[in-house]
Amino acid sequence: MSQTLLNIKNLYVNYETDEETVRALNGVNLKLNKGEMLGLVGETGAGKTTTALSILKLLPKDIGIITNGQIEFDGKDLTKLKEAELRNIRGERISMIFQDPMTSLNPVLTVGEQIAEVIELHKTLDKKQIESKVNEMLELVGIPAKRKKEFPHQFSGGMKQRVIIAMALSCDPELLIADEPTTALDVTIQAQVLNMMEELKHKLNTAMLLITHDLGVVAQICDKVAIMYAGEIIESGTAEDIFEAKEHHPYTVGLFGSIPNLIEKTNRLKPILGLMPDPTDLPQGCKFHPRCPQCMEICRKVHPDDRQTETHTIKCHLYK
Amino acid sequence: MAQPLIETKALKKYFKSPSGSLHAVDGVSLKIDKGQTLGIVGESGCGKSTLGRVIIRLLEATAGEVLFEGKNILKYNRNQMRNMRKEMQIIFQDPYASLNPRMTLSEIIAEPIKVNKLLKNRAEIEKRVTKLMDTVGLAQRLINSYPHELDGGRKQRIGIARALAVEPKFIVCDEPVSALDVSIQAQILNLMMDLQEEMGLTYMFITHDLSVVKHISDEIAVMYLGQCVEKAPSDQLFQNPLHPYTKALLSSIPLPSLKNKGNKRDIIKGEVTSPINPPPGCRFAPRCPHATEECMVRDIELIKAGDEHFAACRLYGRGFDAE
Amino acid sequence: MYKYIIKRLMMLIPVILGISFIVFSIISLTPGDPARIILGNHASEEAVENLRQELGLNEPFIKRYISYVGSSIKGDFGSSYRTGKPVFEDIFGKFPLTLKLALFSMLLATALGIPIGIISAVKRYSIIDGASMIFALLMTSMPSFWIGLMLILIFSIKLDIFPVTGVENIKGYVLPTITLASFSMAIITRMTRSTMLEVIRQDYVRTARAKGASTKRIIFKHCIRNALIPVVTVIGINFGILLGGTVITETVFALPGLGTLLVSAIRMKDMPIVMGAVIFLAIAFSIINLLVDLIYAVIDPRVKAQYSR
Amino acid sequence: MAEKTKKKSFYIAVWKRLKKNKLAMIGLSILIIMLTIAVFADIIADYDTLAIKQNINIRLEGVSKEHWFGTDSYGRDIFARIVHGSRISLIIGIFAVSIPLVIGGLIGAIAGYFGGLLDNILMRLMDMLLAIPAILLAIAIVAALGPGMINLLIALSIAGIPGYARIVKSSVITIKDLEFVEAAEAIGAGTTRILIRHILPNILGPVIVQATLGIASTIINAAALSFIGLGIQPPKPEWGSMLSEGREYIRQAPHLITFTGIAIVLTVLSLNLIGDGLRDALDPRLKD
Repeated sequence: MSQTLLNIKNLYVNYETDEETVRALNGVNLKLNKGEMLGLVGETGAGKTTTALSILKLLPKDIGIITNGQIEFDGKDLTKLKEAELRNIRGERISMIFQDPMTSLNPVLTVGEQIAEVIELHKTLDKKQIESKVNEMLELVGIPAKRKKEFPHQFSGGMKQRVIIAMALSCDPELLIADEPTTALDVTIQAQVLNMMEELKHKLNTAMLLITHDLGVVAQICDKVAIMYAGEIIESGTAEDIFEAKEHHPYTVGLFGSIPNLIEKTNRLKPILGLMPDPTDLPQGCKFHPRCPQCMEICRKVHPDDRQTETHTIKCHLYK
Repeated sequence: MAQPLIETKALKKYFKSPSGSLHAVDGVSLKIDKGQTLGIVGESGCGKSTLGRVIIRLLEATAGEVLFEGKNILKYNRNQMRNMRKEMQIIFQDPYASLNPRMTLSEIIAEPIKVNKLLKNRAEIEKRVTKLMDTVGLAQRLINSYPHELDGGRKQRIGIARALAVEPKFIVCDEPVSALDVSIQAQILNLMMDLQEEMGLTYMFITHDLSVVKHISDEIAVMYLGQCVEKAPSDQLFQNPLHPYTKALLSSIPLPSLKNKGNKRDIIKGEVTSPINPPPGCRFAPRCPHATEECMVRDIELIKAGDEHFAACRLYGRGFDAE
Repeated sequence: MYKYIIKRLMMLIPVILGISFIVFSIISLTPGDPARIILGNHASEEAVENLRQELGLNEPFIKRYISYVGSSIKGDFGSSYRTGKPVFEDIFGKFPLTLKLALFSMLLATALGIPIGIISAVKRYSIIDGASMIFALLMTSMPSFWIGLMLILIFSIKLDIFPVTGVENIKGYVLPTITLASFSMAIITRMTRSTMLEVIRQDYVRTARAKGASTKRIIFKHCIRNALIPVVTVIGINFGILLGGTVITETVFALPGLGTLLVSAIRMKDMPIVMGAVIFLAIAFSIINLLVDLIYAVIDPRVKAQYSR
Repeated sequence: MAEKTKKKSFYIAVWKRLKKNKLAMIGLSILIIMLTIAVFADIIADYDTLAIKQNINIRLEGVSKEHWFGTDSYGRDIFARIVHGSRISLIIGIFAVSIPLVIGGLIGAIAGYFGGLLDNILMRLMDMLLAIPAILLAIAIVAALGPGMINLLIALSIAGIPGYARIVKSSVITIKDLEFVEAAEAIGAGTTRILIRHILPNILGPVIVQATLGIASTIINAAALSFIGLGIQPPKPEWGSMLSEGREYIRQAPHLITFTGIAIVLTVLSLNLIGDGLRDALDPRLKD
């Protein structure tokens, strides 16, 4: 039986400013086992990045507030930890890769210095050992070690993302959170990076939370999938559950219907009508009901519960 | 054969840069028939957006011709060109940057009508704006909204309405759905296809997204470093890609299905080389698994490799067989 | 890099030529006859005419300018109409005081402005932040000469700590330096604070936090250098303001520097001195700007890469 | 049909945000008071009898009921002089900013929009002017032209041109590359229309901020020039020249410099507060 590494229970997060309160997460439940790759899928504003940032408590200071719920990592509730304790986890046990490789590296430090920093922070190694670890990490992601003396602006987007991955993996973390790691890259470069990540996963046995809007990326490398809408996980399961099972949340159906099919010729797409709800003013009942083609009376009033069958969970009144 | 609506002949656009001449578009010859959609696909820096802008003369070409209904519009003077603006329009990628933030929705849509003096009467203009909003699916209550009050999808609808306001025959669509979420993207794609059917529009659809381009295009041209490396009807290109770059591109797309999971994909190594003063020969040769010395000697033209299928690769057309 | 410095120094030549031409035309083409001013209202018409001849004032304007440029290239900036002393001597006699004053002020402004700006940004909305921002706002709103007068009133007249005028010892520099530095210090403080706040929001700072770095480490290792990049530009621009400001400050404290020399020369239409002083100040300003650009390259590797291209 | 959304002007939104900014509102109140004083100066204190007429019997008197701020070395009422001085300072501030703003703005817009050789020539010229610190340039010009209000205005205006040209140019360049300008070109809009209808409204905000802050620094510079004797000449009640006069009596009568100084500080401060507030209101992103 695989061991639970990360268990997010009923997580609520608000962004509170003077003018408004954005309800970003509304009861997120998410479980990730050791060594597993989970794809977290959703559109802009669904709350994917917020989920990731709450795990490491990197939410914008004083604005992003966890109002309820627990984030259990290896049995400990991260929401209760002090800043100093969290610092020991960040970078060492849980690492994070951000979306935009262009801005995620410090422009005035060499890439070698930036990789070395994370090792320095968490390992007691002497200078030489750190140097050789930096070399090793760069080679691991396919960059010649001699380039460590160069600055970020001398690297292409794909290469920068490799550096960031090297940085994230240099302390052998148990969990890697990757927020849209390939979205900013061209498709051939994306393929290179994805391949590399898959290989590394086999090599290092790191669990991974992959955040993306691209169902294709998820299909390629994830074992499990969770789909988010308006701050909730509306459907989750194994890759087979999501890509091959018959029963789905109507939003998932809409999401697949929106993607142009490369294999079969379709005349028109079947998109989801309407827009994402305003997160400062969410609808009653099921949050998807105003856009749902199968909306029932109950959907307008009652918030649906999860329906679980073995590995597959759907949050919808259609399934009881 | 009928005359194509738009045709380019050896079109070139070079930019000056501190380290030399940047060959953004380097000898592209294409044709688009009336009512058809030509998809232009390629990765960032391949010159696809520049090509679109050169064709409608938002940028001046360095060399070559652009024929609209058989006439070379690159020779047109200011006034003639101003008239041409009513025939060809453009829809932009960034729905935020492409709308003037200080103008309301109705002002933006009315602007082309006023600029081209299509209608004089204020009431008539307003009627036309209302009609255009209907056409692209914008609710009437939004008529006085500013762009920043609207979401990406609606902004893109404004962009489309603005382009349609002059009733053009040809529209360059420069990544019109790339900045949108997939569910909104689908709405906009459907709208664009409906409009094409109703109005007989001709599109040049520029994108980096292969699944989108396949969905909307009749014919597709693949670009790499300023050159068109392969051109074929949409289905043919996907079923039987010839150029090694096209093959690599297609196999790089992550498909949203588990069927190919675990299959080894052929992934090309390396990254796009510099477009500044490129050496002669096939631009893709430095990354190409099939490249020989011969590929680096001189530029390679598009060669007919099948019915309506063209590829700029030495492997085809001269007795070579693909693998 | 050396190539870049040489290129920049070469670019100084047209700038200096342009400036000299502008100043030359302003002074030559406006009413007022230097010969008449030198000799006074009672001198005879004949004497004035003779002097005009002697000074070459009857030549056409362009010819005069060209001959001025010609001789100044050879190092001869002419002699003062009034004293007859070579311009260079006059300027070199006065420049050290002005330069010292400007440098001391710049030092004071940066040494206080940058740390206060950083602290304000890090402790945003704290009492320290509020106080330093109000202080900075007041400093930008007070004319420097008035600050100088108030300082004299309080520290020289009432408390008798510093002299009202004179720079015989270092004490004499204290009040003029504060006076001159006040505006720049306020600007540098505000700029540092706002760029720091900008930098703190950057993605790479979030990356550093995700690595587990402490706030202190993030600020010192990741933020300050990046925040200084725009601040350095502001310091360069402020040096120009400081050089100009010396004219006013020297007047307030009655100090015999280049500024007072310039003002009196302008009043007397003493063309060679005015030309010399303005060109001197402009060269000083341009060289400081070049230095600023070089410091830029030290802080920002991207800029360095551009220079060595 | 659903009700149409009302057309809300962008500047109304800015004003709403500005209204929430307490400091800016304090600044605005001070400025309104100052402007009122300047407009009604003749009603508040008679120019000839109080501000100009000398009266040896009451020289250097301190604060009193008759003379709120005391009297100067010629026995003139300082309050009256400050009141009339506000007129001069504000007029110079406003004109010596609007004139270079228009000229510099035009130069900047042309250079920014057309680029190329024209841009090169214009901006090299501006660079030359910028190589001389503005106050020095103003000193040189005013000295050459001779003192006086008009000459001071000309000097400050010329000295201000290159700064505004630069600001406008850089804003035009950022806006010009945005796609909506390309869109305007694509629909066939001419250069003038693009500049006026599409570019100008988008750079107006930052330019207004710069102009507000510019008035503040111009008032200081004008006073500085008069202070060193190159601007407006006595007996005209100009703040800078009043301070220059007061300097000689700093030991006996410090009130000569305190009140006049406070008047300058308040005026300049109010403009700085409004400028800062406008900047935040125009770009709410900056605040958080």
